[in-house]
Amino acid sequence: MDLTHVYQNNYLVVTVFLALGILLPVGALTAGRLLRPYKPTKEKATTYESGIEPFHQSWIQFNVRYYLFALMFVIFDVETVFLYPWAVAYDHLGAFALIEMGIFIVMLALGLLYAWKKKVLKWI
Amino acid sequence: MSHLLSILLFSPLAGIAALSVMPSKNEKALKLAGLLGTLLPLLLSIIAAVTFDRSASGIQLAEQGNWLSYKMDQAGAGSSFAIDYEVGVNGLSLVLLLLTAVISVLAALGSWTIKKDWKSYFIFFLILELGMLGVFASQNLFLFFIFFELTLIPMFFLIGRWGFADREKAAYSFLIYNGIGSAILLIVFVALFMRTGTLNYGELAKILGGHTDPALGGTFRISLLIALFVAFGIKLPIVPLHTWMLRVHVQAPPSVVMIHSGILLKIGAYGLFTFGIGFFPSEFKRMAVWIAVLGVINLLYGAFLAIVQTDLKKVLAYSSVSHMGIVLIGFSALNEAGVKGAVFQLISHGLISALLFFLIGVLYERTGSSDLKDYSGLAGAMPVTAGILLAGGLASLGLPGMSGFISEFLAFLGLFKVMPVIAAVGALGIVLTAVYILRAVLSVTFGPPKDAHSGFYDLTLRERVPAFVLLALVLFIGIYPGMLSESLRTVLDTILLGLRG
Amino acid sequence: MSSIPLSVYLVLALILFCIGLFGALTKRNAVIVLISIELMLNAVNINLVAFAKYGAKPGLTGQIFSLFTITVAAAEAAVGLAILMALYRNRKTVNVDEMDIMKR
Amino acid sequence: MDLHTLTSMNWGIMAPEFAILGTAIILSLLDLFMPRTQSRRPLGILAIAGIAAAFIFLYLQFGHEGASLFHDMYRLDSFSKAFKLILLLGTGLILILAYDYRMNEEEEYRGEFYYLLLTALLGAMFMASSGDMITLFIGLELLSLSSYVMAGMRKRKLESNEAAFKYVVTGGISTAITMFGMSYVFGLTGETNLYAVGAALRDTSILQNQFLLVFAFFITFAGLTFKIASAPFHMWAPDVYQGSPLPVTAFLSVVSKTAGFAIILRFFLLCFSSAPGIKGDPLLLQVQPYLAVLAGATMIAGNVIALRQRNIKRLFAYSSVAQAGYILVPFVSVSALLFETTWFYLLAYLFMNIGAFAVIQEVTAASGTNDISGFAGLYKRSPWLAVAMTIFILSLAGIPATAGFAGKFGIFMNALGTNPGHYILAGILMAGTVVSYFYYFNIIGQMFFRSGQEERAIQHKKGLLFVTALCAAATVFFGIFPGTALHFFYNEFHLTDFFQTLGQK
Amino acid sequence: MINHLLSSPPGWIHAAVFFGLGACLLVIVLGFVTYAILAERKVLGFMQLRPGPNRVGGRFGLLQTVADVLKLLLKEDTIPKLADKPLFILAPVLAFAPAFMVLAAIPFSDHLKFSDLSIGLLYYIAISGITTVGILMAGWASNNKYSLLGGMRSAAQMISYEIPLVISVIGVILFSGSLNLTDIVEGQEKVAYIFLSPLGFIVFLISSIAELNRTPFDLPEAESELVAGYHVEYSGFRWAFFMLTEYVYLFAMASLTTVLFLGGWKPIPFFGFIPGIIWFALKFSLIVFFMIWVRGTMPRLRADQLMEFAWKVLLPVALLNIFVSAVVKEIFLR
Repeated sequence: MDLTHVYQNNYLVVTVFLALGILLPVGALTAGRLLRPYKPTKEKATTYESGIEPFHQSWIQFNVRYYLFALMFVIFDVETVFLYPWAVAYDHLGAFALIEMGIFIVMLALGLLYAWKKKVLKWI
Repeated sequence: MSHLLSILLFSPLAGIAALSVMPSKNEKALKLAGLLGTLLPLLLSIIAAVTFDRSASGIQLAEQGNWLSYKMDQAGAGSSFAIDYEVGVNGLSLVLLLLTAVISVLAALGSWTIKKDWKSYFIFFLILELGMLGVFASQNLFLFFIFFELTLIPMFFLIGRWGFADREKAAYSFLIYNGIGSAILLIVFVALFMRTGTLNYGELAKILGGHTDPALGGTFRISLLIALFVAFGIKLPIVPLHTWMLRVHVQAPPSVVMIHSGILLKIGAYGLFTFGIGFFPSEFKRMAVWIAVLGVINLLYGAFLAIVQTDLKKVLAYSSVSHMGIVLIGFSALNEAGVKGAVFQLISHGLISALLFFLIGVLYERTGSSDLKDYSGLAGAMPVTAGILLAGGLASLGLPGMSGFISEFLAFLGLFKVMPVIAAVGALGIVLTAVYILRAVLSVTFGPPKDAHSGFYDLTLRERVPAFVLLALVLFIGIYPGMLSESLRTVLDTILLGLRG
Repeated sequence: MSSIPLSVYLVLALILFCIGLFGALTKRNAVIVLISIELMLNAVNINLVAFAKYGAKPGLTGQIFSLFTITVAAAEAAVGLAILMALYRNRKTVNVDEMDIMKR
Repeated sequence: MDLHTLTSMNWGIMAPEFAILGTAIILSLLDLFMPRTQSRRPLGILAIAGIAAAFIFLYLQFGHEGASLFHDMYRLDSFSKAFKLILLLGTGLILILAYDYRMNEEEEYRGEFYYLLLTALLGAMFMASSGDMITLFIGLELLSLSSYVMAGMRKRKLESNEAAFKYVVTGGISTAITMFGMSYVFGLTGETNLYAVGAALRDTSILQNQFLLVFAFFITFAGLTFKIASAPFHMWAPDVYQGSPLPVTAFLSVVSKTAGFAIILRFFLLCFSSAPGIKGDPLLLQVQPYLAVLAGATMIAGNVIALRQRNIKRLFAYSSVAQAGYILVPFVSVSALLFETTWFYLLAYLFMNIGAFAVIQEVTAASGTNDISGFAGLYKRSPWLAVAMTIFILSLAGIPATAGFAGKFGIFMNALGTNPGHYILAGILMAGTVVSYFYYFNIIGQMFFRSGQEERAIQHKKGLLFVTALCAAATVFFGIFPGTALHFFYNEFHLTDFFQTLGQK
Repeated sequence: MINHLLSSPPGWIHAAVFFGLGACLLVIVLGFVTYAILAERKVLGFMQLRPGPNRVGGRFGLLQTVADVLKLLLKEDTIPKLADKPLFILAPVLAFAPAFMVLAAIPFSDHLKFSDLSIGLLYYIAISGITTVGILMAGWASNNKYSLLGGMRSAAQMISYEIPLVISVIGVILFSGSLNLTDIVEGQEKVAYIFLSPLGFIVFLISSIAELNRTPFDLPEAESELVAGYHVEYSGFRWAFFMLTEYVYLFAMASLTTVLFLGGWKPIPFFGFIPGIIWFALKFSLIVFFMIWVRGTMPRLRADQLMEFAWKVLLPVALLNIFVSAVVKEIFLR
């Protein structure tokens, strides 16, 4: 089973890359720990706020806009899930699929238009 | 095929239609319209009675029409479950129809005492009459059930809206108890329908009498019969299930109680007779002893409690319980005399209790009370009323020459033949009946007259009509029972045939 | 590195599903509840994809089905979060236990 | 598939759906481009027009023989037509309710409400006419997602927020459960087409996975019961019903529920009709006792808890839970009368429940409270409204001469028509009905026996009045002549095509 | 060689070989980063008429970056007291690992590639998304207002630009009919997709710059507003990893652009004698140079312009591009 092997090897490569991607920071930081000085003072451990004393809690409530963009992202990103297979299989599907996708994208565009008109896309 | 019966059945609709377009403030006209609305069915039922052939057996004035059908099998030709519109009368139901029509008219006259919302009162009243007529006229379980339930709703409103102080509670307990009853009834009906494929009385009796189908085995039958017994037992009422009825008797307006006690209670007995004995004669026979015991308990329990009541309405309420015991006793005898007695008791009690409650309505209007103490010595101020009350009481306790006597006599006669011991115990009830009736009636009519009574006027003309008509009917049946028994004969024959076979 | 049997995927999905269900039913933080629901839906996806590969009739259907599930899950999360935001504005809490005004 | 296939397909069979979809899109665009301050109510009329158009298309399809698109992914069969009739009718009436509903400060979102309602309807219609798990699921979710948003429509009202959130969470959980079950059904058969699934389950090789199959059945069923708000997933109903705007409540309790029954019937009857159970008997027969317990529990829970409710919407929530229990009974017993009786009951339920909600809307708007005491003295304030409400309540309680009774009678026939009959279930049904008298008649008592503080006559809104009158008339008509509806059903819907795959026509 | 390796049954030896090769790539990438930073500084200096780094390591400051790295290695590492320590430590790793992982999918020439994933493009997009989490985590864990805001902005920006980025490549997928990056390159045998889908290319390029957080889209690190964005509190080598991530992504993105639009290792007609890897390197360098060039010339956008540009301009254009591509395909590739 040639294809199976390619398949498995591919992911073996991915795993190896993941391991390397983790190993490098870990290794470098461990090396750094051995090399760098360590002289903690109280001032060093304070939160940086352009030199003045930190005030208030900094884990604060975000502007709601961030959520809205996150929601928009989720929706549009998931819609691309349909676009990719469609694009890949386009050769086999033909014009019919194009019209279908046209409908789909018009729907998406309607969604975008909706968000636009509802001022979701406005930043601050 | 003439449509006489259907026209009779739905004739109250004419009154309803007329009432609903009338202005709601015009008291006189509304009352008159209500009365006329009840007169129409009476007229038609008299015509029906005239055309009725007493000698012929079976269903007369029958009508049939397609109503709805469920196809069991989509392909088309397969079997279907059809529910037809089937009405018709036999001797018993004709008499009960007449009774309904008569008492309705008289109760409408009795409704003159109603103080508010006459329009909706009479509409509900006529719906109630429609339901009662339908119950007796239908020849189909589905139709029976619809009309049976149809009586429930107007009664609920009539009690809850126009009753006395504790009316809402009475209305709810009426509703719930009867709701349970009809719920059980529905299960029985549907079960029968699904097993036999028909809802027609006659066909059902035939199929159930056949004893061939294993699907209709003994357990099935006996459980259905018990279910029927409970369902109609609530309506009748049989002793542990009677509490709602007391509330209704006490709280409902007297004119409504006339109907309730005069007819609605009879529906229970009618059902038990037509379905219980009619469909399951042999099972009924097996249960006869228990039914007799229950009947005696009803009789004695009602009588004992009636003795100690101080409220006239309660006395009469318990007397109704007691008298329904006699119906049960008659049925349990399962011989000609017994069943005949029971059926006679239905009619006679219908008339008597309607009469007595009409009088209570009159008295309540004068005195604003129904306590026996407040009445004492009424004979001075209202001699006619007192006289009729006495007569009614005597009829109720079974004085010979009045309708009560015949029915009680026949019922006990029947029971003595089959279960002498139980009958002997039950006979005690008759004595007790005399005690409570006389105690109540005498304390109303005689005794030291009260000053407050001096201003009272006796029965007006409008009040005299119901009182005298009812009393006359009571006397008529008492003196000439053959009139009644003749029309009942074929029905009884059929039933007794079923019992033997 | 032999191929992994179907049952392993199914068990994994079942475990994931149960964790999600547990979380959705017991957690107080509304966001975590929503995340738990996503977890349950992802368990479904694992099932579908595993069945598509090793099931009765290997094919693409299961994967396509899972695409739809993913989409719907996303839409559901979006709606859920949007509603949660509206709720937070009025109630100032995301604690599920405190959402009880209709019980009082 | 090329352009030729595209044009050769009979898209006309989807005409009702297209009408709804088109209206929804037009509405959303109009709503977007209308000035903020302008009233959105004309959109409501447009939405009603859209539904009317869909209705006409549906009516034209009545003569049409069964057809399908994409290998039964979309089916035009009698079943779908019958259910779509109810769905369209219900949504049309609810739109009229919505048109007269006052949202106060949320008036600006009214436009959204209209087209969300239409998309929800679209989802429901797809649920009714799909023969494939994927499209069933998509329809289900389209309905659910739109309903979630609609429930939270009054976004400045905490009640509405909470209702929507609870709805989302419970809905999400149940979706996940349904899907989990469906994934097993898919896995065991390798098919998503319900007919293919049914055929695959007929295979004896499935026997080695019978426990998995039973598991799949139960878990899918449990998930789908959410939509119809039956036990064990009924807990959301009271809160959501209470918190949602009234037309949404009506929608949830009628249209959404009808769609839920459509999907349950379609999915389970097609998939599992021939599936073997554990050792011997067919699965559908084996699970009957458990389903009966569910149905019984639903009836008991709905009716008993409803007794304690003072809030009218909550009361109707529990009442509709109980009603769901009633409608489940035919599904439990699977007798030959299953379809017509379920359909008839749903039709009756449509009229009586929407009518009741119309009255509730009128009364709560006039009295400003959702408490039952708002009904006190209604007879004095508006006799006809009280009479109409009485009719609806009598029908819900199953009193004869109303459509509710005829429906319930059919359900009884189902329960007792099989051999052996489900006597216990019928008993519970009856007991539940009697218990329901308490709370139903309590409302009647309030209307007729009590007197409220307010004595002024209620100002009627025309639309509401129309809905009330229509529903009352229909309730009575189908109560007295149930035969007409049944006749119509038998004439127009030959359910023989339900169990057949349909070619692309 | 790799092709042979890929098609033989997997085992531990394979793992070891891959590990070795991966390590080689890592070294190359690190080398690239070292000199890309230098190049950037040099080019920018050149554009601004100044020499740029020129002292350390010979004539052109060749060892400047090496010295910087060493300095960072030796710098004290502080973690704020109020920070969420585990997340603070985890964040750089989470940001870096995906950056390196995406390289596994990219074919540098027809022989020089690591994996031959059939969904290579999807893989790239999916894995690269994880970095956002790392950045968000860094911003959150620091418990600092600047970093939190920077992290949030960064995340918002990255997800916003991911949409046009993802949609703009649909044209390419349409032409090639595959998500495999090798197949995509093979599909450009005759003509590079940049010519077939110029619209897609432009959207892609702009989005990729934004994805890389580079000027003019470097708002998350806007010094004037947010000090240093999400990594305010990071110092020493932890900070270095964020920088490393950015430049590794530069490498990856430039490679991806080359593969998707510029025809990868495919030569320009008549220049087929030059090896593919050289072509790849040339095209790749062009992209990198372009990125640096942009940085030297364009001013930074305002925050609101930035977000609205993604949604209101790029996304519609990207959606349009799908149809344009489909039409182009119907006309030219049928």
